[in-house]
Amino acid sequence: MVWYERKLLAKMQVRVGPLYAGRFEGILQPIADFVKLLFKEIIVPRPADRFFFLLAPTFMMALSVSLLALIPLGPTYVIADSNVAILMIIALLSLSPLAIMIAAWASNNKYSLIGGLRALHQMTSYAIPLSLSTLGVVVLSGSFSLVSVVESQRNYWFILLQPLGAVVFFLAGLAELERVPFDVPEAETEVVMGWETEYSGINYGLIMTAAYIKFYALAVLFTVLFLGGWLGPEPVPPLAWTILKTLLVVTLMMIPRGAYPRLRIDQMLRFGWTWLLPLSLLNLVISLVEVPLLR
Amino acid sequence: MTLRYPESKLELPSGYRYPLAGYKGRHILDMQKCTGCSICELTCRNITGAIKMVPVEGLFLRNKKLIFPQIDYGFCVFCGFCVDACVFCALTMSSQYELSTYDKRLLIYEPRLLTSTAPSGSARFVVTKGRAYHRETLGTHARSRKTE
Amino acid sequence: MSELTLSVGPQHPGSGHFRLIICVDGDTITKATPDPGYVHRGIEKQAEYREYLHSIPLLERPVISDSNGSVYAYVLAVERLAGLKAPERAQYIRVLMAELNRIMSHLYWLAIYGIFLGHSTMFMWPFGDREVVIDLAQRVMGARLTYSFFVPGGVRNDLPHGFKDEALRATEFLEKRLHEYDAIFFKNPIFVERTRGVGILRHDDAIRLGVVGPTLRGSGVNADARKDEAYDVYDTFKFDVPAFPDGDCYSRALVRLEEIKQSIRIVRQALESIPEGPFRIRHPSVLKPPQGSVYSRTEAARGAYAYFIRSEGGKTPYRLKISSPSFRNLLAFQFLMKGSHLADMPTIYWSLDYWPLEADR
Amino acid sequence: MYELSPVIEDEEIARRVAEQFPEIRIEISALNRINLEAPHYCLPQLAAYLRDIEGFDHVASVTGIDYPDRNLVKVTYHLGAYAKLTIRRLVLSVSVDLPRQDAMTPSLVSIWPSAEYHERETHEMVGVMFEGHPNSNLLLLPEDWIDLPPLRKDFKLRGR
Repeated sequence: MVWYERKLLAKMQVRVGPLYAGRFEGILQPIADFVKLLFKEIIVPRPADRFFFLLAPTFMMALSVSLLALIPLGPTYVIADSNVAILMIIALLSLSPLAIMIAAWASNNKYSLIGGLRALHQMTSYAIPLSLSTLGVVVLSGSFSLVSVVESQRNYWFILLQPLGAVVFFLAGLAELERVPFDVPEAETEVVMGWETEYSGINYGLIMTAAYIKFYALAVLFTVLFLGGWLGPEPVPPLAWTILKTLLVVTLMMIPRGAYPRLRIDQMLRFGWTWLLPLSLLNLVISLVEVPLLR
Repeated sequence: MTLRYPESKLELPSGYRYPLAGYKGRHILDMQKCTGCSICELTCRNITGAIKMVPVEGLFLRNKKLIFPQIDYGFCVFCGFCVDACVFCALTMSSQYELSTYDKRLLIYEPRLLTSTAPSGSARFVVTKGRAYHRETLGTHARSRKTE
Repeated sequence: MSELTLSVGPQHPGSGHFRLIICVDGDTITKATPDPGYVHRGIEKQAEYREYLHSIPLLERPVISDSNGSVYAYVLAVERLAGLKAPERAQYIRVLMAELNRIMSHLYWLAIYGIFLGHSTMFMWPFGDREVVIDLAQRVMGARLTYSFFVPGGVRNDLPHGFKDEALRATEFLEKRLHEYDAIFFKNPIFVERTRGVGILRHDDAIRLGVVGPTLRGSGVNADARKDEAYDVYDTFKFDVPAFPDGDCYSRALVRLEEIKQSIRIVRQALESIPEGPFRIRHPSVLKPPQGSVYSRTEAARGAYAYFIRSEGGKTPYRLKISSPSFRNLLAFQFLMKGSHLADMPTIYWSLDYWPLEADR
Repeated sequence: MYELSPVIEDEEIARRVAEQFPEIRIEISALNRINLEAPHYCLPQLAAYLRDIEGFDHVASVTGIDYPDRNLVKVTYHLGAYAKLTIRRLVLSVSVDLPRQDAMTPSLVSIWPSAEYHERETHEMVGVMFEGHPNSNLLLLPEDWIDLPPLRKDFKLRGR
């Protein structure tokens, strides 16, 4: 997926992209990068709090991986089909600012601190629209379980019933993932690398992997919540449908990276509170209206 | 826009010689024309000091002192003022730009090496089936230096 | 939160060889102190030991992205000192090359501005298109960036065959691309949001601080040494000096975009009207100008580039002073940074097109 | 744009300055170039006059030249104008001769704020003290520079 993003970006920018690793157009580049990071020295800065500094990447990785466990890829491809899966996902997502704050504070670096504070601001203010927009789906399907959410989309995908909710979820998801144009916490020309500044070697690799897993998880979540998950015409297996739709979402999420510069933190927060929050509330109202209509 | 460097290379115009436009790459010395007047050395002295006149054994009718320029590409900035200064058109420039080596001593080009128009530089790329690897060819470079 | 003191640079992705000591209170910068000098090479001192001609490769080193612009004033100064006059064709070639260099430098600026705003496509596109101009310049001057092409008494070599067609094709291509830039970058809502109203340098302040170049014209003062001095054949060309009154980062960006268009205009006119003739006059290989001093200024890509040369009649200048645009714009840092957001720091920094090597010399 | 022809206007300015400050030597060296040589005590008055009456509103560069054999340091201010359109083309230079030891001249930062960094640079490079300069720390040189000011003639580059 990293390879896909880099290739897509290169296409947008009239470049070639990764080329040498692997047989086909550098498809093994992410693995090569990861192996390189594995062999690099782990540097712990002297003023840093060693325990928490090393804990943070692992913590982040655990959070992202446990997100994956809750999201169903097909009717049977689900690790933990919980009754309250959506609630748990929201809970896990709102834990990640904590991990970032640990990383930022433990690094004992001014840039890390500023980046961490920015990340904290951003995530807390965007987690609310994110959860509110999923609430609309919950109201429509009448269940917190993701499998039954998908099953209740037999007739209509929820993106048709809830275009607003989908847009809000998409934007808030971008912000939650710190992706362009919401990559303020790691704006390299302002705060070097934000809260990741002091990390090196495999710790950095873990953080990046965690970020990409989270990226993937949110894309699947979008598919499951709004695009009808694995539902699709028969000859194609359900799993393929999920992956196909996820790829589409992933592409959509990558395109802004090539097309937009980054926002400023105050502009971003203003956008979050004055647009996304009211819109998600409006979406909730719409879904409440829609429920009796559909019955 | 992007050139896949070792596989495809920039197409360059021919080298620079004084009144004609061209690429300012590695120098080429015509030992038959050079008279050992040292103007290139004098010119370069206040720019980078890359050129030094060194004695060469052999029979050169025009060069009674038997001294020829030797260029250290570790210093050269490829401004080409030595080419402008050369009254006898003995120094010209070629369009070679791949001069990198693994040893900075190899950046010093003796007069005889400067006469050759063949590509130089010891760091080489070997292209196999669309992929390129760089290979150290220090040995062959040194050998070619000895034979020439 | 109490005040934090941050050293932005010299090892910071958004600074270059330059340090900016800023105090931040929350997200607001309360004080910014520029600390240049990391790449000070004593060029003025070194030039005192070199003959006039041999200083040229040295003097274009400060600004390699605009190397013709930086030696242009020097060449004119030496010509005036030594009483040389370049033939007309040489003057046309110089203007042509200086304008190509200006386009190159502005495209470079635009690309890096993309990076500073976190827009990676904006970084790649102008860099790719700059290659077209570089190839053109390389055909004539034989190098990609450091040309050493202008010499007192003319230029080093004539234009190659077929240059005119190539140059016209390149300008057409660039013009097409500039339209795309306008649509994709300059009308991009987030780009506008990030730059408009940020780092406002009003008309009076710009004059008071003595800033130069696009920074000055972005504040509504349409001063341009090409018009004021009318050196070489600049007075024969029709071109406008763009000026935008707002004084924010957006208008500074627009000035540069407009300047590229005007440069293309000049290039076209020069290609049409270039006369035949010699391109360099003969002069003694070691120049020995008489005693005297001369101050010459030209408009380089970053603004008025001026040389003050004092000659005592020797082979080398007695004193050579470079007044570079970046050094003069340095004063605007303190002024613009104060009270702005930390996130606006890179936006303002690069909107001044500060080039540390040029300021330190 | 021009009310008078440039040459006449240059002479006009030169005449006005001469009337106001009889002790100043004036020379029109070339087109658009006026050179003034003033004693350092009348520099602030001259600067204020040039700014307020003639309209030279910024300093383009400050140069210090060291003459060891004549035992003096010459400081030259190059002035330009942005606001007044007719004299934009002009570069007016004001030179002051100072003794080599103990070179001291009043700072003009209060009159032209744009002179601040130029004066600082001249201070560290040529060793001229500017009286009343707000901040005369080293700007371009390293903080621990203890040698001679590098642009003095008795500072020799190594190997030259």
